[in-house]
Amino acid sequence: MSKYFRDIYESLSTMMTGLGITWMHMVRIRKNNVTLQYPEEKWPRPERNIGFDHSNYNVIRTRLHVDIDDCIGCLKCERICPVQCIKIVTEKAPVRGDDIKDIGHVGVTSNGSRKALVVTRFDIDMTECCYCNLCTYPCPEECIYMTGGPNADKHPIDYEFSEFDRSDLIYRFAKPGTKEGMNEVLSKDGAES
Amino acid sequence: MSVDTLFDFLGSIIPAMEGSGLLLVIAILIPCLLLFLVVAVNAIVMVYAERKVAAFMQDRVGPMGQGVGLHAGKWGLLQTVADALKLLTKEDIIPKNADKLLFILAPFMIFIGAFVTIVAVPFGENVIVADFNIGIFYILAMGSLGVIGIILAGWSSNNKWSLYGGMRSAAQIISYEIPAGLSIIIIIMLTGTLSMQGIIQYQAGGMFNWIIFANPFSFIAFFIYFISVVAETNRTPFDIPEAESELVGGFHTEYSGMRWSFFFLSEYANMLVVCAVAAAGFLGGWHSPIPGYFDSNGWGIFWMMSKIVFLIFVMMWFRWTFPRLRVDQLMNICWKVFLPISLINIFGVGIWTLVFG
Amino acid sequence: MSSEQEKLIAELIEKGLAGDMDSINAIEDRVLRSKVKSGLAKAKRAAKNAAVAAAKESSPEESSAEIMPSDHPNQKFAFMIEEKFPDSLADTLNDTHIQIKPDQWFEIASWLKSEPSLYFDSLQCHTGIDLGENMLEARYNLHSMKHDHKIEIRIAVSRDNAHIPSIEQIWRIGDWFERETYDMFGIFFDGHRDHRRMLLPEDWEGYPLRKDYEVQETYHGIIIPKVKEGWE
Amino acid sequence: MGVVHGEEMVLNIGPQHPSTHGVLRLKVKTDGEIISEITPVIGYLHRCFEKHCENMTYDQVIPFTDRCDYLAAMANNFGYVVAVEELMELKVPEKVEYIRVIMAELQRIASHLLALGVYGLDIGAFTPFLFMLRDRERILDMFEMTCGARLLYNYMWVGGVSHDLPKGFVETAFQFLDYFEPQIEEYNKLLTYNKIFIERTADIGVLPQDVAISYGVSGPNLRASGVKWDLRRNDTYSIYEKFDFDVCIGDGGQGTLGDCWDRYYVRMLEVKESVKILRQALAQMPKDGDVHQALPKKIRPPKGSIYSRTETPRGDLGFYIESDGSPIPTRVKMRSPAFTALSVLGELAGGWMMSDVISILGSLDIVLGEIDR
Repeated sequence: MSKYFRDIYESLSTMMTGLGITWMHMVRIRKNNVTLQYPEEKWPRPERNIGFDHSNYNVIRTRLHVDIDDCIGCLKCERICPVQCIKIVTEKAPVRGDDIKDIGHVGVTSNGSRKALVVTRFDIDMTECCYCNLCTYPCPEECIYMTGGPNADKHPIDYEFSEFDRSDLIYRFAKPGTKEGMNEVLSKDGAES
Repeated sequence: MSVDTLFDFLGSIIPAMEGSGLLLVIAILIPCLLLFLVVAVNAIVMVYAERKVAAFMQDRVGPMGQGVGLHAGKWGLLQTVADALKLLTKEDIIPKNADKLLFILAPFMIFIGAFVTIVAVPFGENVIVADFNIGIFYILAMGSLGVIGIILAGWSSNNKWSLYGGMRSAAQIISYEIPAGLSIIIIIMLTGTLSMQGIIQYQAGGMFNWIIFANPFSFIAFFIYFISVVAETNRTPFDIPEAESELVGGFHTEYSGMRWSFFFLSEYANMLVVCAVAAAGFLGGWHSPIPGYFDSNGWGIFWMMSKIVFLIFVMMWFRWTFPRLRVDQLMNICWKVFLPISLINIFGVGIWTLVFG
Repeated sequence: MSSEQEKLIAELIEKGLAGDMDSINAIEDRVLRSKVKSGLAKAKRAAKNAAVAAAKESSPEESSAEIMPSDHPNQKFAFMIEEKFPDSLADTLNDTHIQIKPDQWFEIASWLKSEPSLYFDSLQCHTGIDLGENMLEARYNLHSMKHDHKIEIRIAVSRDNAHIPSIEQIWRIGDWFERETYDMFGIFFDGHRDHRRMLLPEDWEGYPLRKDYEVQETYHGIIIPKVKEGWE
Repeated sequence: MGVVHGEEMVLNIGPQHPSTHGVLRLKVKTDGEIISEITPVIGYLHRCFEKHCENMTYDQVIPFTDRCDYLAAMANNFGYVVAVEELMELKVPEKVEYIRVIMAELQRIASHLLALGVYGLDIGAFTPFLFMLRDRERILDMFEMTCGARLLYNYMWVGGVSHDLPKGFVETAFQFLDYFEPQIEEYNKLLTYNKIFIERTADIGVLPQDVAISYGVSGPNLRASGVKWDLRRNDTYSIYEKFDFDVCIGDGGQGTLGDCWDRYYVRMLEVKESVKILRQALAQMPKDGDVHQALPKKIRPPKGSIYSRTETPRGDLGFYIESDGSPIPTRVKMRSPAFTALSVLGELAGGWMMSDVISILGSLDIVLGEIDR
């Protein structure tokens, strides 16, 4: 019989404490509200700096971006990608290191190495990318990186890149028309020599 | 301001139809439309209030609309309008081998159960649609109509989960009507009349004449009534028929669009009725807590509505604090805890009125 | 490459093996130095493998009739199994595992669990492996909660009659582990009460984790895509 | 038409159900409300993890281990990386060991918070779920500070970690721990000792010790049945012997030993222990030291096989790695703790009611990504 009354007493007392807690939270809503009004307040919150000033590492996981002028076509990122979502096709440049005007090919990268290959196709399929950031480490020219964070000056943070059609998520970084341009250049050289 | 006064008043305006049957129908229809408005507005306000109360209790701010979009109004006020529009435009699907007629009929059965009882609820001194002399008895009887609709919904959706939900809710609502009924008997013992206005008049004169403070037994009776009424409207901690995590929505799993919104309209109407009865029965209806202060005719509605709103807030408060009971525990509480206590209450009130007069 | 350069590299590697690296670092010609270094690394690795092989040969000689097991649990318990169930071991004693023939496996397993001094009450992990050349293997990692020692038992079967007695009555988790190994490798576990595929649908052809597994073209009419279209 | 059983009803708590913690289908034979038999059907989330591992190098496998137990990705990385380093006999610098323990313990708190919150949701209490997720978000912020990602990190590499700790990390961590400890008291008051919660979980789904061991159950589920088995103590890996914390086991506080309430409460105690470990680890961590120092150029483990176990929030996560000396593993078998926890459900849930099955399933805290691999 005593268990019967103890049960009633216990349930009433625990109900009261529970109600008390939720009441306290309701009253103190202005202090500990956590929601972020999305379209106006965006992540990362400006006033809460959470360590993004980390200069030497690329510590952010958003959309991949490639500075195609610095890419020397070494295929390291393509090989290390666990889900094989990077596809690069390169052609041998007629003369190592000098520009090819009509297809806008830059011969020398920003930190001085002369390019031996012309990258005619550099596609990243962002639907398959698993954001593991493995591709940014082996790149000798550091031309592939995730936008925002440490390189926010070059490229602002961008994690809202939704599209209406899935094939639009295949980013083609090679300059348009390099493939046809290269064929002409090669055929012209072939004709000359 | 009941129906017959309206009938004479209309007769005086349009002498041609004086005393004709048609006029009587109109005289009844106008208050019913008015009541439907009250129910609809109440549902709209309560949907918004439920979202805001839930949000504030969970450290978030609920629907807000700032800046350019203003999609949900300044403080999310248009959220309910957005919900209503969504439900209106949503396609309401009738499952292929569901029992078509019963499937369509079920939500209206529940709504009738809830809507019909509002007729006898007194909102003010003479603001009542039909002042029956058996008011509270009528409300109890009509209140149990809703369970038929729920079983209908559960059965006709031809889905095992809804069947579970329907059966559970049938057991729950019927068994919780008994403690609710017994607690109301205490009111009748004290006031001696069944009519709602009569009960409220008995509690005139300040807070300490209310039935809740009449004697300790009726104080307990109020809490028993309130908790069993929470069970009757399927609210937490007794929301087993539509337990999201087990039955994926219970009896209204297969409903969608406007038909589904009818379920919620009737749930909120039900809440309004039971809170009104609790307020009228135990908390002194449209009397103000301080005698003779703000007690004139207009203020009656304010006091009645504020008591109802407070009780509805407590129901929402329960919802965001307590976990859910299991079906057999629920029955256990009803038959082994509420029933004995309410019987003792009746006995106690009897002795108390005998001894203290 | 001229012969005296080879001689130079060979004696530099000897010096490297002997340990003085500075003479190698002193060479200014980059190509030569890298050759010497790689040669050195290869030599070191060869030396290490030789040492391991030597250790391996040494144990078989002394595993003649009278075997003295070292204190490693794998060897100690293999010795005890050999004593209790003669001719059940399929391989010599070594530290990494106990190789067992499949036929007496159920008795050995129940003995391993019931024997108070061993009391292997927890089957930690069950792995199926395709050893190539038509051999499949099931590996059991057993562990005793009471004595806190663990062993690894391996049973190799050929692909055409891959049958191993099931131990799901002894360790109940064996039930799901064995079903998964059957699902992935096609090893049949005799005496298993609920011998179905674990992860793949019932009517999936082939055993995926085998090295020579070819994915079927369609499943119930659904074409299984090999390469994503629009990507080539 | 088949034979119609009068009372017997087969019900599918189907792959798409609010409380199956992922794509799990339970074929349930019920007689009215009472469950007579349960057969779990899994495989809906099978992504051929082990087949993928056989055509990728060792460091490419790490993003895949994240996705097995996606609620405790750090713990999976840790397990895999410890296994490969043991195979290669690779020694990792002191600072990396500390960073790994800190990350693993933070991940344990985050994973337990979600497990407890979702368990409250299965029982019907909505608010504690949101409180716990609010605190979990702060841990995810810390993960984002260090490695940029919030759920799937690819942070622990073979031989080190991908990024050193950012400048404000240790202060933020201490700030979080001071904020977090009183919150645990609030959860206990709100949910753990709530009478309805106790009514719904005590004496339900009791798992005796021998059945648990025979089914290979591990982690909080096993400790709730009273078996003192914690890999951080019994089979110490990394530097766990440097910290003093006690292995909390169930004591039948609100009912018999090994019931749902014990499994819930052991996780709550473990969160407190993890906070204790974190305080010590953050204090003792060496300030300097390069985390990339021991990263091997070419990961090429010697020929042989290894079975190594680590303690994840769900139990013993075992990696059986067989290598033939090439940079691509020949076999990686992942022994998942949730796989064994689910196998015991059939034995555990017989004879209970429908809502208890959901409660028992919630208390086992399974993640389908890890079960189906």
